[in-house]
Amino acid sequence: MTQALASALAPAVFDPGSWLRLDWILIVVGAWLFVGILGIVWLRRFRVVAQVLFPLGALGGLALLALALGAVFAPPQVAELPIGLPQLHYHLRLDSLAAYFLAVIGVAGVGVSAFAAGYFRHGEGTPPGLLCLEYHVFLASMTMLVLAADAYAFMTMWETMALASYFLVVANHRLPEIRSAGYLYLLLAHVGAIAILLCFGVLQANTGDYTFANMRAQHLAPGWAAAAFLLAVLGFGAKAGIVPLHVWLPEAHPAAPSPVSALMSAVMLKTAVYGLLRVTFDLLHDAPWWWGTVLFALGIASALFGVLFSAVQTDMKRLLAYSSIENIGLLFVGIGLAVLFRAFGMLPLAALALTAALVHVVSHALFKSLLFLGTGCVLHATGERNLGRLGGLIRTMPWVAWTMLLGVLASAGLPPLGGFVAEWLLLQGFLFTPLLPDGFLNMLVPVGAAAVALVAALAGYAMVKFFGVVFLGQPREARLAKARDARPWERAGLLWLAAGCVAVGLFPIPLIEMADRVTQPLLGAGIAATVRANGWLLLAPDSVARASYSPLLFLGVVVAICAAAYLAVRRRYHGRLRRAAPWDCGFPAQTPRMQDTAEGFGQPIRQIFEPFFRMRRSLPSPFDRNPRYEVTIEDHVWHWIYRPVAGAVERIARLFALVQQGRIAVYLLYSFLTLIAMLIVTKAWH
Amino acid sequence: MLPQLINLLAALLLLLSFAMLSQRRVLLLIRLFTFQGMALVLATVVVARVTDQPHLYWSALITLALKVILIPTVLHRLIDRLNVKWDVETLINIPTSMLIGIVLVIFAFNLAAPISRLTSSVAGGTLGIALACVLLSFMMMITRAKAVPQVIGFLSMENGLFFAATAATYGMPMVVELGIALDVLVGILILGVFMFQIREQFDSLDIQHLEQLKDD
Amino acid sequence: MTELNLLVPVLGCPLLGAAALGLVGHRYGAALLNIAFSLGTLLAAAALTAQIVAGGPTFYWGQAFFIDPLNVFLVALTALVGFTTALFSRPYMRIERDRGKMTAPRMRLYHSMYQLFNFTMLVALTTNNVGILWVAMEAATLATVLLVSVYRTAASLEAAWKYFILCGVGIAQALFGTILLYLAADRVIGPGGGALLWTNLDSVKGRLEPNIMSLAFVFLMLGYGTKVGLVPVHNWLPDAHAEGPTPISAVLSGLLLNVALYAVLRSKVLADGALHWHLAGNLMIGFGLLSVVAAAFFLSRQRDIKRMFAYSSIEHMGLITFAFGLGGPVATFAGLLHMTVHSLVKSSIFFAAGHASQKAGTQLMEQIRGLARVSPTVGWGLMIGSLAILGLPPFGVFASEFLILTTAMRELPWATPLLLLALAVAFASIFGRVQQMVFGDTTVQRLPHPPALLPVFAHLGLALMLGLYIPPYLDGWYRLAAALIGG
Amino acid sequence: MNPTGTVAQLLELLLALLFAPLLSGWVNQCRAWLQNKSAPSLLQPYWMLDKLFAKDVVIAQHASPLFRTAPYVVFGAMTLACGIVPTLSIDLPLAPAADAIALVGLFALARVFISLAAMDVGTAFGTLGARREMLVGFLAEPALLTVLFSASLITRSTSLPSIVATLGHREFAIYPSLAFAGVAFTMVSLAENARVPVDNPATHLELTMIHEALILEYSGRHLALLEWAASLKLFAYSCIGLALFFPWGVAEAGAPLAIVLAVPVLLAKLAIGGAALALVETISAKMRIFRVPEFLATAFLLAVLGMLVHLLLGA
Repeated sequence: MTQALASALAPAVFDPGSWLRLDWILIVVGAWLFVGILGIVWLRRFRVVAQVLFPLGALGGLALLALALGAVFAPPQVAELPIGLPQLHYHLRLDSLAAYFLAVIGVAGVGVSAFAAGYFRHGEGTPPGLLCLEYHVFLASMTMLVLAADAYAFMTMWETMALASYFLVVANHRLPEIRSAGYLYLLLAHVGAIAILLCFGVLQANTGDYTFANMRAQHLAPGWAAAAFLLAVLGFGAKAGIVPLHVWLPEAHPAAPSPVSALMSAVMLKTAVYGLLRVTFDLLHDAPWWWGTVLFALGIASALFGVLFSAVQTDMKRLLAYSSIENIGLLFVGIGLAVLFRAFGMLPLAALALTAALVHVVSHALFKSLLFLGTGCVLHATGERNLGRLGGLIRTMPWVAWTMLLGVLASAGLPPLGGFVAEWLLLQGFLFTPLLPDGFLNMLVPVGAAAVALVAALAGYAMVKFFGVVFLGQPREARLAKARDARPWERAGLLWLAAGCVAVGLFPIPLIEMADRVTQPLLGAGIAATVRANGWLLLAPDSVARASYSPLLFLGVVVAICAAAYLAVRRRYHGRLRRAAPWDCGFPAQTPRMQDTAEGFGQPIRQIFEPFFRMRRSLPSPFDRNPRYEVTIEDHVWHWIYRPVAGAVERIARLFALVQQGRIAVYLLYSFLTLIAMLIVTKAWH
Repeated sequence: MLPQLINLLAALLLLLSFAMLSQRRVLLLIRLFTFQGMALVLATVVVARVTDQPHLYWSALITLALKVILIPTVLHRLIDRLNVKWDVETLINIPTSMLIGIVLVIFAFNLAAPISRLTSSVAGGTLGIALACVLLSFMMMITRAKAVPQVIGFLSMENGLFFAATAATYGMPMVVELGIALDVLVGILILGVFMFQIREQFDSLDIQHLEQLKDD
Repeated sequence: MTELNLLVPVLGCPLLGAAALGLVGHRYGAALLNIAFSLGTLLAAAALTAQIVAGGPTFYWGQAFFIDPLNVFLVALTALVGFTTALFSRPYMRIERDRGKMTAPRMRLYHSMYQLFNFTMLVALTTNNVGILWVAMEAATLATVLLVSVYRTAASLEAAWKYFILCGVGIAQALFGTILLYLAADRVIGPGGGALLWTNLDSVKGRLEPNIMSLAFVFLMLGYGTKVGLVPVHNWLPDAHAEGPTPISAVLSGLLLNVALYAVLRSKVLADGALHWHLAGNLMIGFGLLSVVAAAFFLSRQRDIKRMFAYSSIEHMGLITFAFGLGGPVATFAGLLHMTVHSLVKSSIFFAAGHASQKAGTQLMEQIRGLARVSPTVGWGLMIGSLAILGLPPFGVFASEFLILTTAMRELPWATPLLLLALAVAFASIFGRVQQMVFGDTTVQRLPHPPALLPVFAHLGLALMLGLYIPPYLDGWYRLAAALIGG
Repeated sequence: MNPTGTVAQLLELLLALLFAPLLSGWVNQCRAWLQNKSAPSLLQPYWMLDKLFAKDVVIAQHASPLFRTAPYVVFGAMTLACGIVPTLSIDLPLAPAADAIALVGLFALARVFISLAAMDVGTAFGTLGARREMLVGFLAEPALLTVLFSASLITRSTSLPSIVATLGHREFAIYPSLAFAGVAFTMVSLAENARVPVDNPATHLELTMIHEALILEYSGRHLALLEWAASLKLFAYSCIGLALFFPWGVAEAGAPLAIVLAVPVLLAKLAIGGAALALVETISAKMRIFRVPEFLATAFLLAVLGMLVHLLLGA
């Protein structure tokens, strides 16, 4: 053990000059844990925790980001920590896939930590120091999870991550609904974790050696490989919120404090994607094409489901949570396509699809955390999560509003922002599907393309509703007029993430270079070479004649035309402007209550996609004194899957309870019958 | 002729077990139990004679003290003090339990057959009988609804075990014998204490009262 | 032997303690005395362990007692938990006494029986004679019966009565098994009394008569299995745990079950040696699975906190039995590890639960609320303990479950869905209730005496360490023990 | 980037900016004729724009900067759209900036901004209009994308110039998939350009209006820009239609003369297209707003069908 320690830390201990990048990352993790412990030390010193510890955490994120960016382009590094099981110390491996996701953790971590420094307020359930501990343990466990190179370390970190996030979710545990949300979350997380554990049980193939290296070396029989894959989909899907395992997500995200929801949505869901990639592309070999269709179908279903529900939500955070389900769905679609293409040996196309997924990972991490943080500001400024009571905040909270606008545009998948690049690449991937040798598939997949297009458009709908109802129009409540804008630290976080969204949108090529470093080892192919060949200005995965997109040119031209128009109008005519009451077809009485509500905005979706929802409407009768219209929307999954399962367990348990019915004679009878049965069995066996 | 004597005693034990299974009255039950104890003592002595192992005499002595003298007196004392002389209603009616008992005996013999064939002891066949006694007293414990008969069933099960120990294996080593005897003794005392506690708690020894703890 | 006989203090301390406390156990200082004797036992056990680790398996008093890696770590564990439980029981029983649930004579009984109970378990672990093993197990039952009924309530009497009768009958079956074992060994070793010595049996296990041995194992399995609390012969367990004083529930769950399982393991070794087919392993797998699944479903309907955790003990014992049934180095290692962490974590849970129910004045879970607000230590102790027992890392329970499940996935794929289901149900039921008890707004009041939380967190700390880092010598033990069990 | 390309690009932009109002004027005139009304002058849209530019801007007190930016963004987006659709030449320096998918994204961008601007003032009609616009959008957008997709599947490319080039060079083979796509595209462009039967640009009838409700609060130069942008949108859609279904007479790379030749061809095609549009508007009746989703869903399904037909027949 001592020499293991030496081998692990010798360079780190003796000569800082020769520290590996991995060692530095471990130091960042250690620093996070230390900050967390300081939080326990200053359990209730609110100011210290907020103004010192969280900024330190942000610094850690920055360091992690820098290290990871370097590591993506570096050869893999390994290390072994002298903890874990006796024969199985923690194996760590920093390869480009891990580094890529570390970068995601880092970039989101910086923004969220900086924001959190300004966010947490006095007297919200758990003491601030404890929150600080849980928060940094959460960050550290995600980092270690991505680094883990053996099943035990992976599972430990996986569950630690779930646990830390659970405690963060129930930070304000005095509200029963928050408790139940946390309960549901941890339950599903744990079930998923057991599935993943069994998946590793298959992968280690009776060798008793749980390192990923060994799993890579095993070549499983098709049946076992399929079992491993399906278990992985079940386990990671439960964490990622794939339909029908998504039910915890819209409960837990709103329950958590906003920085936590941001981290969960932006990063934690991605760790599930990471795990799926790791198992599907790295640990398992030659995946058959139907694995791809499984992922593809799940992805399409989740994307449609998520976007439809997010379009009809009336709670800010629930809306965003469902939109996360949608984005995860798109990621799964990309991964599924990659598996399909690889199964048919079209490696460049597989690389294209996987690159699309990877780019989307980053952009979603950026804009979704931005949006969640923004809702956090709104929540604190107004104490209101219900869209129906918000409005007009762009005037009182310009910082939040304008940064959020960028996030909204990115999330709606509009050029020239981050979300669009990923969708564009994904659709490019679809365009090549006719080359698939399987007739059925190349009929099926384009329909998927249409579905993706529909999802993108609906996302736009949901986002316009979100931004328009919250920030535009007139305040629907009087007290919104004195809402306070974000504090300095919060602004820093928001700006960082907004800048990220813009950067990813305008300069996708460096990102694609990074993704290339990931796809090369996984697939043996990448698209960076061709992209590079087509010049820095154009993003063209194949050839310019085939498809190209240049965000810079795009933005440049639009801005130029706007500027030209502006100047021209000013010069040719004038710039006079008067303010007056809104005209509105000349209706005299204008009250904020005349604006369209969130429910109203969702109405067309509810009407068109009625069968997707489980709606309970109560319509007013013409004779009501004060008529009320009410509609509650639930998803069918509860009533189709979860309620029946719970009922079945309940029933079985009742049957079991009959066994323990208190009569000593009966207990003796059990023992007697057991004895007889065992004797008979033994006799029969002979 | 001594081995035949052992077999005879074994048969007697089995007979007594049946009798106890079919017996209703507590007093008679105790008496039968005493007889069983005596039969056990005799068997031990005979085995001791056959295989002249002196320590078996000690074990016979202990058995006599415990099973024939001490325990019956304690039980008599108990039922006098707690006046539980009345009849025992069994959960299964007598003929049925007898039938089941017969089946059990056949089963036990069947199980023990291969073993008794290859054991070298004077009375290999006795193992089957001992097993049968154990199973029968188990039956009895299941079918009785009152505390005292259940305890008697428990004790007669121990008789069966002792018989197995002596007849089939010439008795366990002395230490173990002593230890077992000690346990039985303590057990009996604790039982006595219990009976009184239960009695003062529920003012009856009906086990029906002891059915409150359950999963509903 | 040349080196001093450390078994004398190990067995002597608790015996002396039983005698002494039998005299003065009702005094207020008696709790300290109790702690002192347990500490003595612990120190002696530690020294003994060191000796064995250094010198390897050893006989004491001729061949009467035998210590090998398998039982030495159980001895150490027993001494440790015995000590911490004594620490815990001081404030706990004091509060009980203030509340009039305990009287002076009962305190005396409690203390001396507590020591006697430790003594019997240590004897059962250290003896080399399977007959004495049986005697000690029976004695352990008798010692705890009176402790279970110490409150003299109707419920406690009923529980104790069931405990007495069911375990008595069960253990009687074990005696029959022992006799058969003797019969089989007698024919190989011949008269001269050595036929019940484990070491001799072990050396000749290959030549024991298969017919007799299979029969013997069935009886031993049922007999000792009853005390392990395997479904369907578990019925005494929840009652006894729920109605006795909490320290007793802790040692029952944390220690007695382990000792019974130890007896089963010893018999398994002989059976495996004698039979050339997998009777023992299969029976244990069957019992194990049944216990895990059934216990999980029993759990889901409990309302009494101690009863619920009693069922959780059944579940974990089932899991351990399942692991030993699987056999093989990994699973056996995992089984031993699980024995250790389960007894640590479960006893710590009982400590926390005991204080919690004292605070709330009831064991009904729906009336225990918001512990985290009034007494964070008890609340978080309960929460962390439950999470640990539910197999969440970085606690040791997770480590062993990890190994067991991954092994089972390849050895016994059909069993894993059952395990998955059971673990999920157990998690849902336990965690759902614990969360309600720990979080939310509170109903509980303060205690007259400060609760003893050192034991809770000491145990959890150890379990945490075992999840992150198993010391090499401990690892060495486990491997040797696993090798003995035939992993 | 060669000179002819640049020239072509500038020419095309200029052409779009100049002739877009003329096109809408032409459509109105034809419609008037078809409805036996006395038609407004062909240049009416220009005078209208000039008048609006000259007027003062009046906006609501609480209108945010977003409200004032939106018209420029929409105008810019539409101009770019016109700039990247190859109408005169397939050698356009700007074309690589955005392919078919990005083009749809461009329209979406404009739609989102105008809807947000409409919600900004917070009047009943504004929000109502925004909702309806998005409702139209989220069905029309995928339909349009799918139409372009089936073209891309034929030409193995999403870049508009190469689509036009490939389609333009084929001998007159009939693409059944393009037939479906054509119908779908027509329905989509009717909806997108706020034409009967989906919307009626000529009324302010609040129950039915979509586009007018959006720009209700605008005045002066903002309104002018939006009107201009609307006509640009019509122009762009017509050009897309022409490029996909009648891609003839578009100049090759580096052929200056061809460009000169291409201009009258384009104008002719546009004139015919405008007349056809007017005809459609005249003979069809405005449908209820609740029917619009069905209308657009039909378009979407037709487009998907077209794609499937292509894959099925390989044509």
